[in-house]
Amino acid sequence: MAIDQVHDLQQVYRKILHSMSRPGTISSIQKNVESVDYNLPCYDATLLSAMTLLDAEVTFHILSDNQHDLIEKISDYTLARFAPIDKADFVIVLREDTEATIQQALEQCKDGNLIDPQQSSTWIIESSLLSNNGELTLTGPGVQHTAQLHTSFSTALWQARNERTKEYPIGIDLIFADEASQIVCVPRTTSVKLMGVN
Amino acid sequence: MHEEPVLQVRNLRKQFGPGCRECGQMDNRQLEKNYCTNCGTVYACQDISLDLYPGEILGIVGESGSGKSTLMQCLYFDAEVSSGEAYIKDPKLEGKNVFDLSSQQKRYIRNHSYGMVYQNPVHGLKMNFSSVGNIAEKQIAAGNRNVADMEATSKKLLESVHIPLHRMKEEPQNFSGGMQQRVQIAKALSNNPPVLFLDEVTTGLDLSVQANVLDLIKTIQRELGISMLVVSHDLAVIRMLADRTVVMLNGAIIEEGLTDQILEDPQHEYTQQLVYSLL
Amino acid sequence: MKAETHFAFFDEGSKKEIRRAIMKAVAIPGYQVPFASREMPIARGWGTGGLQITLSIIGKSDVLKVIDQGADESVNAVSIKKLVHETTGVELTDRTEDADIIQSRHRIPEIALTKEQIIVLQVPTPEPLRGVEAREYITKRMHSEYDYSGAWLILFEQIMKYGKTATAADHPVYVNHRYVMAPSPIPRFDNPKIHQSDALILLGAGREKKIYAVPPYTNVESLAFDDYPFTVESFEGMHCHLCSGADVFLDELIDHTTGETIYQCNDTSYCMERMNENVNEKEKAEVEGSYA
Amino acid sequence: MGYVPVKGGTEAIEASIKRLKYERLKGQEIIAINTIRSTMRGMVDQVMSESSLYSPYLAALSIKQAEGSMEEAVFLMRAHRSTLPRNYYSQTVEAETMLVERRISASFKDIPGGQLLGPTYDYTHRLLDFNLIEENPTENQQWLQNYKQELQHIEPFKELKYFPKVVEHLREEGLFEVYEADNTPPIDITKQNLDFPTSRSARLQVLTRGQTGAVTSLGYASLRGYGQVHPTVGEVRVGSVPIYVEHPNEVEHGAEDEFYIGEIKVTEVESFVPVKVKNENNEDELEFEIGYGICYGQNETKAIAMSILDQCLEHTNSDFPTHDEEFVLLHIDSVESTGFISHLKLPHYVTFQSKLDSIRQVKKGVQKNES
Amino acid sequence: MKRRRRTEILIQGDCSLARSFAKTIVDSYECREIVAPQYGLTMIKMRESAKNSLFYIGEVLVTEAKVEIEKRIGIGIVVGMQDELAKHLAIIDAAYKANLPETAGWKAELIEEEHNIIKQRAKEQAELFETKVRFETMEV
Amino acid sequence: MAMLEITDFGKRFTIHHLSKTMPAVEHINFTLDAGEFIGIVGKSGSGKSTILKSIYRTYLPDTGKLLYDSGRFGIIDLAKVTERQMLYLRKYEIGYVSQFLNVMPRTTCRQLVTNALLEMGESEEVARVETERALTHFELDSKLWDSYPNTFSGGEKLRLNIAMATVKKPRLLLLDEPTASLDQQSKEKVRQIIEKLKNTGTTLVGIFHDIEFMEGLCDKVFDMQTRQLTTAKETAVYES
Repeated sequence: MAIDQVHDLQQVYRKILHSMSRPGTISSIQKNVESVDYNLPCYDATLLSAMTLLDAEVTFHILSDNQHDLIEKISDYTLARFAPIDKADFVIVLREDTEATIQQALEQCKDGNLIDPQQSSTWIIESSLLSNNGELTLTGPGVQHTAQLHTSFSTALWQARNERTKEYPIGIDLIFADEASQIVCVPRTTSVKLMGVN
Repeated sequence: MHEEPVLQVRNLRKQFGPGCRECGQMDNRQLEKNYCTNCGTVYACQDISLDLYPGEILGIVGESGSGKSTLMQCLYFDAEVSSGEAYIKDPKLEGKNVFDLSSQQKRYIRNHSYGMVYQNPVHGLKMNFSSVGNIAEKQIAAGNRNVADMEATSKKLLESVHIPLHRMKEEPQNFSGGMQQRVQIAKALSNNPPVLFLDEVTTGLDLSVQANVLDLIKTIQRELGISMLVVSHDLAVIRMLADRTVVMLNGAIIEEGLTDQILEDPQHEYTQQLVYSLL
Repeated sequence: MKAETHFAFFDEGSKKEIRRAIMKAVAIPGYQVPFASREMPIARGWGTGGLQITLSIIGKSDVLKVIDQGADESVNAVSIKKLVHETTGVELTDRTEDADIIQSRHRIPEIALTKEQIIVLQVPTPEPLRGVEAREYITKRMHSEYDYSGAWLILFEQIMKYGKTATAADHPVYVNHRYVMAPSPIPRFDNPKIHQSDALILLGAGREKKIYAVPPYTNVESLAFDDYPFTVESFEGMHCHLCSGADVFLDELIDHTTGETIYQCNDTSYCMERMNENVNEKEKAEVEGSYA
Repeated sequence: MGYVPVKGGTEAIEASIKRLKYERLKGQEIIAINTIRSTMRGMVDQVMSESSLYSPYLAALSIKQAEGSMEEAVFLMRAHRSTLPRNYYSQTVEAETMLVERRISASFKDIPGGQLLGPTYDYTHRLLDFNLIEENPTENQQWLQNYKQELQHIEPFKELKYFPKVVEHLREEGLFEVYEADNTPPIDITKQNLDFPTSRSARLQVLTRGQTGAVTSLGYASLRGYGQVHPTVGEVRVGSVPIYVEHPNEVEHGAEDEFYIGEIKVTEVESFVPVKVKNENNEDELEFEIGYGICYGQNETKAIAMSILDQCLEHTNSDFPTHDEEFVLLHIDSVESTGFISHLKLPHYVTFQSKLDSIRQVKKGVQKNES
Repeated sequence: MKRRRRTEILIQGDCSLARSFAKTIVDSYECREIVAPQYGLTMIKMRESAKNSLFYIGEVLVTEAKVEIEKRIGIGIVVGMQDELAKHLAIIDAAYKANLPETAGWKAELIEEEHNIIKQRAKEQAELFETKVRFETMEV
Repeated sequence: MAMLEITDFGKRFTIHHLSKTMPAVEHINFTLDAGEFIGIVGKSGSGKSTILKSIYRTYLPDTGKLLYDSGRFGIIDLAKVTERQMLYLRKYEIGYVSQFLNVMPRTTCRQLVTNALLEMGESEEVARVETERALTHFELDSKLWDSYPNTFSGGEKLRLNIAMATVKKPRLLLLDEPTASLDQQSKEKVRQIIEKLKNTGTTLVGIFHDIEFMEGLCDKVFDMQTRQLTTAKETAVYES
């Protein structure tokens, strides 16, 4: 069964929107993943998120150097164009990507400007299993009190992220996806505190 | 004596135009005054460095075109510098070149740390809002959210600049130039800015009004300990207000010293001309 | 040839673009995200902003409620409902608690919205600083520099002139302590409902081509001075002549027979629910008549 | 049993829509889409131009559905546009590739390539043709046959002719400034808000999709004196231009690998306007500038008016509204102007109640203060 | 034959040509429909002659189709609502991309059609020239 | 050390538009102990004021040393102190009085004196009391206290000038021909005032146009012509 471009993507979008408006809230897109019959070197949730958000009007970047096939496929499916990291509207991080590569990309990606803060990159990041028992404490809009979160992002990467969101409204918005087809979002407004790190 | 400046300016440069082979070299520029005849680039500020200390009034004197107003605009972020640094005394901004800050942070500095009185009141006032509203606007910008408090401050300031209180709800567009200027000064002072910029503020005012305005500035400076940068082509104004004075010519500082020393023992040829023409 | 109308009217590309704009709006609460406002099958000024959001987010299992000025049966609300229904087949409802998505013009329902709901507000003029500065180029810069003294100044001037703030609907708010935002022309009465709301609030301005949002649990404060606190419309001592509801936003009507002023819930579905709590066959006809 | 929500609005709307259908059907005539398409070229062209969507077939359908109301027809097209994905952008269309069917110049009698009248109403006498009342297919068929016969003797050209532009000739003479090809990617006003000051590309896009009447009126106002542009029409050309599209993701891009997708008909105008310019010695000199106008289909008046407004907006002048870009560009769009004017028909009960409350509170406060 | 020239001929010429080409391919290969003929828009970028700059004149309705043959994706795009032609164009495009042997044989037919098109258009143009205003002085 | 030690001081003026450099004074040496009063005598144009103005930094010193024993900074060379240091000294340690009153035009006499105290950081109350005390002390009619000084007579202006300088209790007071344009009666008053100052321990350097005035006031006299420091008695001969 193929992905229903209309209804599957609408459902995935609503899950992403729900998670984006409630940082730390884990949503499952398991149901929609069942329709994915592409065999690509990325999580089904990653592909679905990309298909939900990308089209000919935007650009994307994939960190890995050896994923020409994936780049071509994503271009074909969504009509989005590949762009260098400092130009890309969407940045896709695969499980295989190293911390150093991600860190560098975090430093180079678009983070908008004060006049047009929306001209920033949105990240789709593959993570190990997401959970709400974690080392991160989230606060900010969309979080009623505080929320706990675990992702595979290291302390250094969170610090790099915090650095890019320091001068609000400039910043980047993150969507994490895992193997179990769960997604969770951390927009720029979220204050992310790491356990044991000030 | 260890004293920290409230505002430190280092190597500020401002040019209009791209520069060319003739004028691109900083040390060896072929300029007609501050203008490159080859490419038309104007070097409005050339390597300006100065310090403004707590509670002092620093005068900047020079003829029109000397770059003093451009310097002021750069410091107040009305114009972008071409290069250079400025540091302000604020624990949050320690070691940060304020020219490198974002527009949001610059606006914060303008609202909380700076006051500005423009030569033309049109630039400093909203002409179709009430005078009291104009003064309140600056206080609002600095975070005041109490109407009674702002109204009281505004009244006090309007009185001190001799605007009759029964006209405080009138729009400055109905006022004479001198009155507008006085409202503008009241506005600039309303948030007790640590640093106040005054650009030819008494130019075009009647002598008696001028005297009041100068007096007011001096009083405020003493009472509130505000540091001021006063730009004027009028040596009388500088003599009256400034503790120290720098002299600008063709975009560069050519001389600086205690104001009475600049006036009585000018060193540079140009300053001498300026002072002697006053006598 | 015959062309089938696409699900939810828009092509998928249009939806994606609007969806992306909504995401940015959520990530930057209160900031007006410019978007490529589509030409809609209803006229500019008739709710095209709200409609574009609704159509971009709605799914086949959603239940939709549309209200205009508080009423489910207002002709424009009906027209919008009809369009969405015809292009999606989604279920419609008048009951606020049954709806997944509520599109509204100028009101937030009386009963508290829930975590699972999204309210979409139609916005005619999204720029809260337009009264201070006519040029878009400048207002955009003011937002970027957190330069809101102008917005406050308008209130200050009103206090100077009238002795109190004289804003009506669309009283500006601070969102997440950063952006000043036009809450759309909801009455001041509804402003507090935006603060720390359980539901996601999306706002759309079609003609002005802006989308903005207030995520749940976000601080939203109505602009007001310490000594002139924000006040909502007062209906002190009045109640709905139908359901006797108080502490709600009331419409002022004139009794056709007596010529007296009477009050009635502006939120028609709220009023209906209350009356249903205490059914009375005889009154039913009367109620229907009064809304017609 | 409880209360049921009233359905007054729903029913009234349904009745109203039926009434509308009744108005369209009561004359018991049906017009075919193809009839509109082949006999109402002017209307079809105008709808395509104002809706900024080139599709004669859909334009004809919209005219039928709108009962000939241009405002409604454009509205339908614009709304339909929103249902379609835009997956491609064309390669730059260079107007020299136009296959011209009509071309005239008011500046020169004998232009290189010649004046080609093509089909035009310009020299028809505007007398109602009562023969059209009794038009019949057989006669029309006959006429067509005869006409073809008449043309039969004409030898085809050896190759297709493409015309040089009048302005190229004048540019060589130094009467017009020569501009290097400016390849700045254009702004797309359907994708982003109009930012003032606008870019030239945004201005041209707004003007070309402007309401024909609005563009013409403002152009006329400028010509009459509420503006400072008094042009001579350098060239009006009507014809078809080919459209090419690049492959979306092939790595090698050569012109030879593009897709040809078909052609569209446009009207293009260059107006010559004398302007004062400063020369190297800072002295005033007269030079010509060009006002540019273009629109879908054959609509010469709109294209000429656009060329005037283009020139007006290149020279901002606060004395004249026709030279004020916010004034011109924000008010000529058919859908925006008709929509916002008609929105005044919507109820504003809540906002009015809120205003009422506010004014009452102020009045109460004033009384308190006075007492 | 390169795509540009090929599509010019197939679209400007008689649509039966595209139909017959497509048929030969469909008959002998598996064609997977990636995108069924659908309507969409193409934004038209133009160069204006006053300042030589670029702008968008508006959109044109197109029909687009995509097919996959031998793992190669072919695209068909054509102005207007032409479902069948779009699909044929996509098949032919895929055939060329996959370098199917059939394509070699099409060249002659394409060139012949090209001649017809030019001849047809040149004739129409010559006819239009009847409306050309002649300023030549009459020789008496 | 002494309060002031002037070593080989010299000052030239360069007038650019005349392309001229003119020496004003050269090789000046003298010392002044705390509590002493030195009078400087010399013809007009001999450079008496130049020395005073250079000490006060109104003129930029060229050569030599002007060592001053500052309460705040220790021993420093007034020729080399920074502008900010000089401003500090002017505010707290060194006073300067000339015949001219250079003040803000729209400030009352009382306020002017008060301001001087406020600038030093005195409280408003202290400033108020001290001001009234000083004005009384320098015999300014209380009727004048709240009027603008531009209406004052020469003597009144001078006494206000002195009041403004001395209210700050300077360690060193420079008097630059303060009595130059006063009538005899006013001069007498000023003389009494200076005597009072001297008696309260203020260290003074003064230039007076008329030599008799200095008699009995100065501890030492510096003669510009001989560049010699002599006792006051010996100076009486000079100038007559």
